[in-house]
Amino acid sequence: MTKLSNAQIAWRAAQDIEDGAYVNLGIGFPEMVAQYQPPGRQAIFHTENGILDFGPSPAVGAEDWDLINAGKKAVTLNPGAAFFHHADSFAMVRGGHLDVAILGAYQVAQNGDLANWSVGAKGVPAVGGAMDLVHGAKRVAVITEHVTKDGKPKLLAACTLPLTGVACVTRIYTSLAVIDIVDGHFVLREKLASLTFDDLQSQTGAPLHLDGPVQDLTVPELS
Amino acid sequence: MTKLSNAQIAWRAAQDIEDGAYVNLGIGFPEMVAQYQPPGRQAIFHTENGILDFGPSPAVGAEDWDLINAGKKAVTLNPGAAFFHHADSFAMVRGGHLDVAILGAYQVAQNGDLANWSVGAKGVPAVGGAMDLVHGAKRVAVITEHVTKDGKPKLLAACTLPLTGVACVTRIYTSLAVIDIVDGHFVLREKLASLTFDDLQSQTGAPLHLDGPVQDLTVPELS
Amino acid sequence: MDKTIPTLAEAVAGIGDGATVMIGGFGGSGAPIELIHALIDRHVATGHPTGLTVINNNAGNGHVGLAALIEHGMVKKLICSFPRSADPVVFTEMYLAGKIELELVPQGTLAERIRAGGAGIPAFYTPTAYGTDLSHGKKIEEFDGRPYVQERWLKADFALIKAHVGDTHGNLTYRAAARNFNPLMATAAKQTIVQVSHLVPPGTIDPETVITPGIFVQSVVQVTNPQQEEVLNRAKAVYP
Amino acid sequence: MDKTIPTLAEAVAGIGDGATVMIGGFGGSGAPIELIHALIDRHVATGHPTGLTVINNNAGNGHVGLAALIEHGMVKKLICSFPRSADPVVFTEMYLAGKIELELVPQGTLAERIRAGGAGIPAFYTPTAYGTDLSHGKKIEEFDGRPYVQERWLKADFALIKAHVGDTHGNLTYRAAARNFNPLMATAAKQTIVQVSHLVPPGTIDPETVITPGIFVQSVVQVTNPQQEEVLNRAKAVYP
Repeated sequence: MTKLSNAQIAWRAAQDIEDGAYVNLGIGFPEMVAQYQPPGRQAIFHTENGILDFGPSPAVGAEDWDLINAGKKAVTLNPGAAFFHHADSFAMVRGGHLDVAILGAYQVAQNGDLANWSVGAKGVPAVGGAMDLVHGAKRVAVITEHVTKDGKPKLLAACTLPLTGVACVTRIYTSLAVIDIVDGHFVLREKLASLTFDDLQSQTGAPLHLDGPVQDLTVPELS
Repeated sequence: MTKLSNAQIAWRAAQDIEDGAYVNLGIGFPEMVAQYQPPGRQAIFHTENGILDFGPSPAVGAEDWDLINAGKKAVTLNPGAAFFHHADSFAMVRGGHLDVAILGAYQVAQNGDLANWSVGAKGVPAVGGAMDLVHGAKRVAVITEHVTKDGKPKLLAACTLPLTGVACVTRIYTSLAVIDIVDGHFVLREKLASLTFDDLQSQTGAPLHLDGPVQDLTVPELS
Repeated sequence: MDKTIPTLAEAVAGIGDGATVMIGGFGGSGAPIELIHALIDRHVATGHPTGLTVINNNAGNGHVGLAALIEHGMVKKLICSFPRSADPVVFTEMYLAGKIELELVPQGTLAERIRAGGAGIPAFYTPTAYGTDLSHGKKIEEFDGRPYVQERWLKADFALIKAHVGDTHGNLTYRAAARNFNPLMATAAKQTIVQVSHLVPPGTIDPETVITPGIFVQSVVQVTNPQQEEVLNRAKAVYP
Repeated sequence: MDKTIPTLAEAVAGIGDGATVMIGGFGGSGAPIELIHALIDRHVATGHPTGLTVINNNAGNGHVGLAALIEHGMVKKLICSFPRSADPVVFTEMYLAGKIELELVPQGTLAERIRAGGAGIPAFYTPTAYGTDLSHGKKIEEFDGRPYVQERWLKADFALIKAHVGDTHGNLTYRAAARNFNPLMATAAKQTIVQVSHLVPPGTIDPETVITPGIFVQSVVQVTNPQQEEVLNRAKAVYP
């Protein structure tokens, strides 16, 4: 295996979510994490537009367009769901009530700075709830390709794109590795067995530190 | 008539409340205002502990102690009532959504300063919602005896007791007169016909100004 | 007391040129499509209102609702968090052509600023956007050793709101995630105009389940079977 | 996930000496009498907890509930808006004897400070108390030409809450004006412990009518037919 698929990255991130955790998944790729909860564990998913404990998408044709998630996709409800307005929703976010927020990233710096809202180019800027989500969840994790499409590192000494938040990310799940951010450093926890440390370091824009043994990053085959 | 009874002061204040107005009445004496709404007009009463559109007290023995007003008296509900929590309740207060708040007073100054929460002596201080109510209602009115029990003016050049709010009162209904506060002055609007201007001025701790004719303060006999 | 207004046209008649207008909804859910379209109708007929400042989470989608309001050139400035959508062509073209101003606000800060406007809180501190481009020029203060950004309240002249059940006193309930910004905006405008899918007499809504108490509402107009932006856009509708 | 705790004693077992404890209720309405009494029982049996800082609107009435907690010498400091009642003898005597500290906060500011604690807002500005003794030493800032007082958030280690219906996930509804501070305090404590009059399975409470979503709740204990402080005091009850 040379790198994980998006589904496999999402699967790995899902393994760290405890039963009963309150979780916000960023729109797009991070939404996949919900599909890979380990058997016997059930997280409660929050969407910033005002639902706690929503479930999977309904069948095509059965959508209720008043019942959508932050990505404007139709969803369903689990027993025990609740509706609330936007101020209460972001009280949950900013007030430290979410256990985990999992977001995508353009860049992550070794001090935990995150850039995921603007490529800094011309065009229409849009931020949504990302800047709120990075401050408040007890654990802010990122799932991402390890490098950009043209092979440049996304894990950097310092972000070059506009920041979403300062020193907010604590764990990064990439297509090659699982890396924690501790005291301003990238600390390698898991990597693909097929990669050497030096291979991984060469694709990472800041030093990878070791703090205890590095585990093999193993994931199942997923369609 | 040498002076109005509390019921008559409350009656006079009630005549200025428009149909459909949202009104908060301070606990104690101001609560009497609700009894004297003119026929054909119905104000909607707010109580800061989380009810809009409550009605009179229930019969003795029929009280529901979860259904009380800010004075901890049992109340009833009118059709169209709503419950809400304390932060939403004071959003109504501070956010300028109430049309009228009617409060009692120890002292009112000619600039509209109000003192009604502390006599400044030893003992247990208690403020409740008074300091919030004086900032927010579109119109803050006071109902009060014109002078203290020992004959000292309650309407003053400046309050000597601890303030509840600064420059917040706009109209005072007393046992002798109706007085507006305009540009830092007491402006006399109505007085008992039996009193001369000089009689009234001698019982008032700051100059009474005139701005147009002074009406007779006339109220019905009330038990 | 009866806050009902018989027609949509009358409900929006008071909105003048240059007004600041909060419009509820998150994408299409909770968007008061019929009130927005009534405003466009007035503009088509009279040339007014124009020069509006609109506060919404988004910038419209397709060619109906908020997108159509923008397309008709009625909006001078938009305050929002996420001006992208499946079909954002209207806003995108006007923005890139410099024909509309944008104030981009993080979504939670936008919600809290509106709540603050309604609650009489002129400013508050939030960790959101600290150290980012969206806090440039804003006051920073430290509390307990952590830096926070000072944000100001947002208020409006009008709020256009969509509710599910409403009574003649203006008490409201919402439906599912169509609640979103609607109850907040209802508190923060001088005139809150609500379209309700079901109009009922006072006393019909359980006082325990009222989400917006009537004190926040000035006008109620009934729109049975309201349109959904998502459905209109899937049908490639264009308004008018 | 099941947040229910079988007994009141277990529900309050984690509250240690010196803890800050928010207690819901406005006077007797919404006061979690049974949770308070369980805390007193523990103190009678073990001498703990003691040195508590309690946040409540009032200071108790008679000799039950909060008044009994104070009477047992368990409270070092009280943060409240209105420490008077029909029968305030317990607090009054301890306060005048210098045996309990009082932080007096205007009621709306108290509610907003607790909401801010739950919402991640470290400070906000309010017109309330400007120019009065209750804003002494607080920062003043002008907005749009008007002065406002800066107030800080309030948080707690524990909140003791009374709700009407609760499910095993901690979703809650309240009853009438017994709602008051309870939903706010639920958001502002590290551990929110709720006594519910009716415990139901998830899915029983309509998602539209949930007032406190379960995310704010850590422990739920069922107390059917809870006592009302007003009724106890009319019977001149003394706890224990």
